[in-house]
Amino acid sequence: MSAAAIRPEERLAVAIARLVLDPEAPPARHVAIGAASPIPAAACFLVRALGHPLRVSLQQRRTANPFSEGSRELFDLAGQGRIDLFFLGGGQIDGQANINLIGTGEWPGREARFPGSFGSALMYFLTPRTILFREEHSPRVLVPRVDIVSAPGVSPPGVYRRGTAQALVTGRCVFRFHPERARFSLLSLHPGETVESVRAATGFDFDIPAHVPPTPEPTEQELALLRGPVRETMLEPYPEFCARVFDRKSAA
Amino acid sequence: MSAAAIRPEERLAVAIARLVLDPEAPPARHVAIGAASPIPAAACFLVRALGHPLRVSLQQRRTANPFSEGSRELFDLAGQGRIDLFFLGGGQIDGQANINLIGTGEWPGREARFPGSFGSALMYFLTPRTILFREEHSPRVLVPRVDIVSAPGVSPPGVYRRGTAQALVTGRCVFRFHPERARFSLLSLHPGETVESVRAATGFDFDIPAHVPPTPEPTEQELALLRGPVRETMLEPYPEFCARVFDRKSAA
Amino acid sequence: MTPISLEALAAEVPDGALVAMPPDYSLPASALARALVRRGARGLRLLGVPILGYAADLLIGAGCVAEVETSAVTLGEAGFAPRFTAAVRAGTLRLRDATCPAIHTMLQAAEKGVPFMPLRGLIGSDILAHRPDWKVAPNPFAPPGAEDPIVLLPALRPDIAIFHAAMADAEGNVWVGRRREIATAAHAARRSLVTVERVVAGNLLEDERLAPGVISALYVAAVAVAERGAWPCGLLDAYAPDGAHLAEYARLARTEEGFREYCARYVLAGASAAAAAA
Amino acid sequence: MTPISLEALAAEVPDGALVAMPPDYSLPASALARALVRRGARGLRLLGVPILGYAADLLIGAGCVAEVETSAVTLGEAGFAPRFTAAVRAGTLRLRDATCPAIHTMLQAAEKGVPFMPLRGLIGSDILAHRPDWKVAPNPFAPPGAEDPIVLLPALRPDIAIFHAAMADAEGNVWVGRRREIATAAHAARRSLVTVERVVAGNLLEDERLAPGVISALYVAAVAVAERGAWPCGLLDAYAPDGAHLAEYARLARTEEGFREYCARYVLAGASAAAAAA
Repeated sequence: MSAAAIRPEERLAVAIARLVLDPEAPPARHVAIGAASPIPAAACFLVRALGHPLRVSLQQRRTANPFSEGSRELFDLAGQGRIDLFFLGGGQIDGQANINLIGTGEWPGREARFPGSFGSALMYFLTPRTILFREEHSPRVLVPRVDIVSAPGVSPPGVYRRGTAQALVTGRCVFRFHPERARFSLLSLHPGETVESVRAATGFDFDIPAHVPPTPEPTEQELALLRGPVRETMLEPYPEFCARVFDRKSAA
Repeated sequence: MSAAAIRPEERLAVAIARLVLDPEAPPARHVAIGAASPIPAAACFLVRALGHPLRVSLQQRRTANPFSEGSRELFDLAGQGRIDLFFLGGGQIDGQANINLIGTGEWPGREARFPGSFGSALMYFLTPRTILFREEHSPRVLVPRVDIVSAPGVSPPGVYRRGTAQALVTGRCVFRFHPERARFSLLSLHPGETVESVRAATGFDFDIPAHVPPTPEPTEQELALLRGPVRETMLEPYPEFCARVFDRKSAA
Repeated sequence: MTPISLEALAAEVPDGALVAMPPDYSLPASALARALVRRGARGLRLLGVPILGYAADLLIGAGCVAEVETSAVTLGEAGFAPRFTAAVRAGTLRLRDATCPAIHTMLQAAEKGVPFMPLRGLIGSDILAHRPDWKVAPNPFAPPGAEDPIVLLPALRPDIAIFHAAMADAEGNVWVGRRREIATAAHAARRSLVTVERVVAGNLLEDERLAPGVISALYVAAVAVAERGAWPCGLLDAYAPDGAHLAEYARLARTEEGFREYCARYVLAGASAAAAAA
Repeated sequence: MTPISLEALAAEVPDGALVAMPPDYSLPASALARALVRRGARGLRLLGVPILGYAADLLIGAGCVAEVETSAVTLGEAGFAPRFTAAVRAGTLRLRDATCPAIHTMLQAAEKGVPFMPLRGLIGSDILAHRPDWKVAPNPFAPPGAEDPIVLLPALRPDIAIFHAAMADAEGNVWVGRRREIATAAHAARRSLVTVERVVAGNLLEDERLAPGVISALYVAAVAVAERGAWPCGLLDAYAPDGAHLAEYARLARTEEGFREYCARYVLAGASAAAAAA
């Protein structure tokens, strides 16, 4: 296994872990992760495995979940300022970091209906940092303007808001978000991508620095941790992901 | 024991039980009772023993209490309209049914400080019926105007309120309360009392009907129930009261 | 409290009722939803606490539902909820989108008997734009001169809460464990109709270890025993979801015909079984 | 999370802190209150959740307290709280009277991170008249033309919540059983300092039976073991109150001298014991 090629999921987990550890961002002591987010979970467990103190709360586990007030505790924790970092995705994401989890076409998704907003319309406001994550990087997903706003990327002055997107991680690249101008800039390119290929796959306009580095490759240490302790931790909450990515099934 | 003289506490419990069963009052399906109210508790257990369906929730029992949301559940239940009847007392009670649980003299009780308002400032508003109960019937307690209003007896139109006092039961008599004119009227006199003796012991003015009957004596059945099943039910939550009134100690 | 039959419990849900129900990962009343399909319930208004799943998709597909208020409808690992998705695209469902903490807040307001509660977030979202029943007002506690608009949400009192609990006792208390949001829904609702795995002797509220996970009989109108009543979803640590069955449902329910086939096989079949048992 | 000593826990409460604490019938941190007297805490602002008892009276008598916000102070069966009563009459205590549900509401607002919450009742009470920090506003959801004034209460975030729990686990989770209002106080407070009867192995949140009564380590800053730490009050079903001792306290604390005698015998004596153990 150790000699195996780096899988895209491993690359993404490492890219996210580096964003979590970004020293310029507000400190992350506690991160909450949704049920459908194995790659962000792997990233956070990797941060922990690297020796950084980080509390990781997985939502929606039927048993042994970290909450004792049911599903409202996550939102109360965010309200209290006890969640530093959250992950959000979107059926559509636009260049101002607006996200759409509701649907396309006429309200409430007459063209294509997505499941719904979940808690995004609160979490995006009350969490100091949000990392947007969506593997599919196409003009269908990354649009000039979302059809429906589940949660806005920025808010006018006077509207209570503790934070915005820090970055958007996709299968092609990492964008950094700049709330002061409500625009993304290209931070790094995954292997095989160019500024042009990303531009062609992106429906929204974004800033391009003079030099765009490649997304750093996972180190040997990171890979070893991912395939060792992180995999073990992931096995129970994310069995299907582990089977697919780490070729490892739960004994249960 | 069965031939024993009727104790004042038994008389009061029976008088309260009859108020609980008053067919003119809104129906009482659920009554909540504070820790310091053994006589109202006995009255409510008597109503049950007489065959009427009545749920009796005793607050503040350290164990085996009926609540699973801690001490806020009582107030939430009242808010939901799930408590039909509550009992309140007062360091002072005045002729408009205002109650004072805070203290006398200057705010917040510079002359004599009582423990405090507890939940009265909500419960008195949200419970369809309140029975006021205070054994001491003296001009010190029943005053023309309370020094401090913990909870008002009536509220102006437009202020959300579901009910008021139904009656005031003391060691001397029963008063009925008339919210439309914010006054008490004398309903019945306990043995040994007269209109004059009650008037002399009462600091506030009240209405006196042409005929004031005696408070009905407990029946044989009521006494038998009080001294039998009611006593057994009371033993655990109110051991000291049972020892004093029923000459019965818990085995524990 | 004497348990009644599952079919009798379903009969306690009147057509048109506003019914609060939990999603698949919580305490889903799957068996009761199937009984509601069998009884031909109509015009139900479903409230997700705070989202919905299999049971709601089934009721929607069977034509029992007029309106849905929720923060999402999903089958989790099995993907989108097909009958819900189809109904939204067809425009045959009145849909009120919310966000999870807004539903918790509206139920907590009803639980406390207050007419409304505030909530942060939401401003600038199209969810808010489509909720004329929600208001935005200045925070009355903001420092002088500050704007600070905040959303005010009205109390939401469901007619009925339905859910599947691990156990009931002889008094009608039910044990839901750490799913406190379901306790809040039960407190907020006028009546709760509960299926349970089993009935135990004694009084759960007198056991200090179990009491914190109890919803008092005060809130419970009726109880029916439904073993594995959450199936094909899981229940706490009692049993895991039946992922294969949920995937089969998701596949079949992609079409009207497939959904009818599913119902014939797994829902209506229960009718004769239930009738035989009654 | 490694438990610290009781004296170290008391050192975590800075002078002047706003300290939320439970009353005698709940989860009173009696041992920690005695340790605070020994450490000579000053200027504490106590918040009753929702009332106060022995521990608060002790701290007031020992001069540790500048301000009290509560719905009552009482020793229950043992009668009025003598040092509180004396301090109010002497005017040496800043006192903010509240009503139980108002304290629950203000803590729930802080728990949810909203700036305020409404509450019914209170209008026409002198409690409201003496709370310039509370507001009355028209209910924004009232029917057009209706008055419907309603009280708005600001969120109240204690600096510290202190209480005595039945147990802690190796992670720092603590079990408080059905006393959910103490969980709310812990959620609302910036930090919780908890004494426990004992520390158990494993993780309480992984036991579905016990999890509903747990306050997560997320909220817990430090834990100290204090066997019979609620004494002379009782703790859930673990032990009953020591009525004789509370009566003795009530009798002695009627006077300054008697209170000093009580402290010498029952509070300060603990100092040498604690020092010897440290």
